[in-house]
Amino acid sequence: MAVLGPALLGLGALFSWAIAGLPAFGDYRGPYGLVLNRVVVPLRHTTNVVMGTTFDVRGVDTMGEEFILYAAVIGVTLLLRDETRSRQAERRTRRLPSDAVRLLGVLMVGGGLLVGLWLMAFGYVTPGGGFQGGVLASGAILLLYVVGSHRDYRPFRDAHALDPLESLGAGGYVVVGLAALASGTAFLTNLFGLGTTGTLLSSGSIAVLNWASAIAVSCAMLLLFAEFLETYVVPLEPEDTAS
Amino acid sequence: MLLATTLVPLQAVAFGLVALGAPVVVLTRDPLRQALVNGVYGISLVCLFVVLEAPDPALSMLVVSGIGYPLVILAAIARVRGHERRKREKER
Amino acid sequence: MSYLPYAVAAWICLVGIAGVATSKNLIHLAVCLTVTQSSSYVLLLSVGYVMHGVAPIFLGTKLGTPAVDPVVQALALTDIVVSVAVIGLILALALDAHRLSGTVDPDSLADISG
Amino acid sequence: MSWIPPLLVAIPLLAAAATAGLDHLTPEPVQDVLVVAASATTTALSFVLLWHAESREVVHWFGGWQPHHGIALGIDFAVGPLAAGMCAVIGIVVTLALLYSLTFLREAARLFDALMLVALGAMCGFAMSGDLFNLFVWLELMGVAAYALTGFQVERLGPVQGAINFAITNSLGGYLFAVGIALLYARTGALNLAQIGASLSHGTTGGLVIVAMTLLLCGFLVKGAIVPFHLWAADAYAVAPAPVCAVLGGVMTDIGLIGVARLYWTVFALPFGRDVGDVLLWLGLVTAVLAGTMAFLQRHLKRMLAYSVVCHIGIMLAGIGLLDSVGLAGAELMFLAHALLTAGLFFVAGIVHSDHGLIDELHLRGRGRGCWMPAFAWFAGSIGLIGTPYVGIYLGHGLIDEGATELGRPWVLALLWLGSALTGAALLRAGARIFLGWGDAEDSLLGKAVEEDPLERDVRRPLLVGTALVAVVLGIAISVVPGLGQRAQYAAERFRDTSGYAAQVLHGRAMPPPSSLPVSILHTSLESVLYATAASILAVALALVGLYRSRMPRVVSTAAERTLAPPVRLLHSLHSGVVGDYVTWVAVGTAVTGAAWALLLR
Repeated sequence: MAVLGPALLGLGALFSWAIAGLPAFGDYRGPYGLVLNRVVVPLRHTTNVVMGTTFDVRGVDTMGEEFILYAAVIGVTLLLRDETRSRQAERRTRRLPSDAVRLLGVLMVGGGLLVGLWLMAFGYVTPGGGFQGGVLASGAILLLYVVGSHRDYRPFRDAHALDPLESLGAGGYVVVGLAALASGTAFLTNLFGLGTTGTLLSSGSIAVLNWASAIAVSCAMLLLFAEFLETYVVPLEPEDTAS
Repeated sequence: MLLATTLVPLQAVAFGLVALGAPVVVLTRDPLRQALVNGVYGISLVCLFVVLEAPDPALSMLVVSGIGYPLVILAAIARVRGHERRKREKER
Repeated sequence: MSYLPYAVAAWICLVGIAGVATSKNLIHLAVCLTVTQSSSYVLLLSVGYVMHGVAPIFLGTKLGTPAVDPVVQALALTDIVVSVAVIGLILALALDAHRLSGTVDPDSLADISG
Repeated sequence: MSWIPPLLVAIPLLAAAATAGLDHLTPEPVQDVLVVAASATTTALSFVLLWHAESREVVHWFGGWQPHHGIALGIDFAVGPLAAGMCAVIGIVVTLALLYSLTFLREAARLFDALMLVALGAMCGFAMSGDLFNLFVWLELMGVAAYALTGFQVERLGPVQGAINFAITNSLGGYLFAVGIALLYARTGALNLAQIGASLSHGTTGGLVIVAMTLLLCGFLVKGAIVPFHLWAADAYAVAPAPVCAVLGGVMTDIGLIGVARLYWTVFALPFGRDVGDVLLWLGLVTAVLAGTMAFLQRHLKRMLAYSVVCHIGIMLAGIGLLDSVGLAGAELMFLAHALLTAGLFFVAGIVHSDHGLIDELHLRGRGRGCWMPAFAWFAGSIGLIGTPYVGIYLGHGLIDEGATELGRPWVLALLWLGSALTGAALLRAGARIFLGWGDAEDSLLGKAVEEDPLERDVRRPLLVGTALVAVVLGIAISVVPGLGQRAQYAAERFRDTSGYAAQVLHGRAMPPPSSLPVSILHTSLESVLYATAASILAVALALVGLYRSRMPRVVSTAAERTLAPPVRLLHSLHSGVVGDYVTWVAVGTAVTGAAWALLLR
């Protein structure tokens, strides 16, 4: 397409015109962020204002976000259903890697899970949170498949165990919101005791929502990988990586 | 203060890395190589987020570009090649 | 320095669009799409940055110390999740296309499916 | 009553989670009931909400984060009669589509239903949200659901390819939107629409705001399939299952226009004036005429309907672009009628497809003889979409005419009516060929034959026909519902009251309740009646020409061939199906629109 170049030039001109009007880098004048930095910690007893924003002040955005991931996983399951069916027949069981590799793998699995759980747990105190922890944990669990034999991975492949759990996470988020609504306050109002700032027993519903999204994300990522990782051996074989 | 003054050049470097990384990712036409380059680009984004005092986005960018993208992309490449290999075998 | 960050973001966006428009492989195209989207995180975090500000996490640092904007960070988090969802879907579609037509080249796809 | 708005999102999403999570665990019938009940409840609640929103704006602050001193902390749903009405229509169409798919799509039904419900929740959230980034979240959510639904029939290449083009172009639009958000946030430090508008109302605007507006509105126009962002629509709607097409074409495309209107009247109305509207008006006119022509050149039924959707979206955008209450009210009423009629027509196309396994107008010639119910639904729907006086979209179209004449732009009327006449001609031609067996068996202008993909399904036909009839009849009746026109105009007034909205949202100052609205059928100007009649006659004439071109005197027909063939070939070639071209056109459209606004506004 010959018009692409001019179009991009035009866009570039527009962008530079906009940039000329932006405040200089590093001189953010708020008010939104500045106000939140001041009020969220005292009002919500969470030391991580970003998580306070994600799960409380702008909690409904995050609800939408969870469902974006949820819908994407459903969509991928829907789109790859023929793939999976056609593939059931010819699944090659792969040779097991050496013990050293497996030991290393197991260690990494343990480490990954640990860090993942830590990120989930302390998300609203220090950097981290449900999403980061969830992805990391799911990745760690997947290592089981890479290092272990095919069988270790089966429970994740046939998703009947994961689907309900994922739905529990995503639906749980909505339920927390509805609980607040039912108690006569606004949707997603922070209900539970706020606890003492800087500890795990702080921030009320934020903790609950954080765990809900952690569950949802972990399962979602596992299902996503499960759909894609039917026979994830091929690129490890030399004649492929060579091509 | 000291930290802040040392931060500015770091930020400049990080922005430069990202600015260089993007075209490299786009111009790498072979998907497998591109996946690797994209990982590096992701790491440069992580560094940028860190020096922009954004640990949470940095963490999620880290897990996404370290676990999320590679797994799906590599798996997709693997399957595409699997299809092609099986086609070749059928032809033989 | 004062406008470099925004210029970088704009540059990434244009490069990504060019990559998407000229891509000959759907997997490559999906990655280019994520590059395009990364421009929005860079821009968000840049506009929210406060010179000499600390991260908006008040464990140890006492309240009231100048910190960077937490809102843009929350938005960037959501944005990143969106990008994962979208790349997953597009790659799944690419696999279907390859299964049905034996190619991941958008042009020849268009010819085949008419 | 401020507890209703969140429910319109929460109920569908929760039901989606339940139905997908309880798959394999609960029996089919329970699941079906759950899904339809959730959708129906949402619809009913949105009618209740509409009732209350008539008197005063219903505002819900999530998490109880009320604004302080005009600074919004949380996210709000601010619902006026217009937004509530949109939710009601969305609910009706989705419920009908779910009923239709009860027998139409049994395979992987749970996942399908879950995605439909997610789309429903996302669309309602989008219609009600008062927060810029929250709009983006709902936009992406409905997109993600829609991409997968479009590619539902994974055993065919067509759907997969249509879904790919749909997903890539719309994601790109979303990312442009995100960049726009960042720019506007950098300028105002706010995400709440009312607050952004307030902070833009004083001080100079300049290039930043113009560019931000370009990116944001173009993001919505991609979703709204406005020329030149429309190319994905035909590919996607031609291949998606009929009930999905009904939802996408009936309501999800139009959603983009709600976004445009919302953004303009909350944020950009104060800093910029008319000129924003003129660009939108022109985009709408081009879209209406071009898409009408494209519709006339199709032989694939659903592709034809896709272009008819784009054409009517163009007319609605023109109505919004007039920037006055009459035009906006016209767009609302057109949305109501168009959503239901389009859904009905897509339903009929699905019935024909499952009856004969064909979707190509010429292949289907005469196959539909004797099935009167679908025939009736099809013709009624087509006439409703032309807007014959007091039928279907007529009232809305008439109001748009009024607005245009008030602004001294009478030529707008001719173009708009030409667009809907072309679309109507295409639909009538197809109906006459299929259900009456009229016309020639070949037509060179219509491009190459569609390769058919028969769908072998044991459908419960009465249910399908029933839903189609319900949709069409409701759509036809819109123009003669007593009092609807006046209420639409009042809703438009409220929607356009920027300062009132801001006062309500940021400071909780309620708007004055309306004086009681009359309950009578709105009468339109004489010239709309004339134009509408002319358009209907023109449509019939064009349809006959399309059917019997070969019987015209040879001189005329050959001359017509010679003159028409090159532009037609050009049009066909522009809609290439290559996603790279589509992306390029998105870039071109954004650049051009931005340039136009840059010249007009600075």
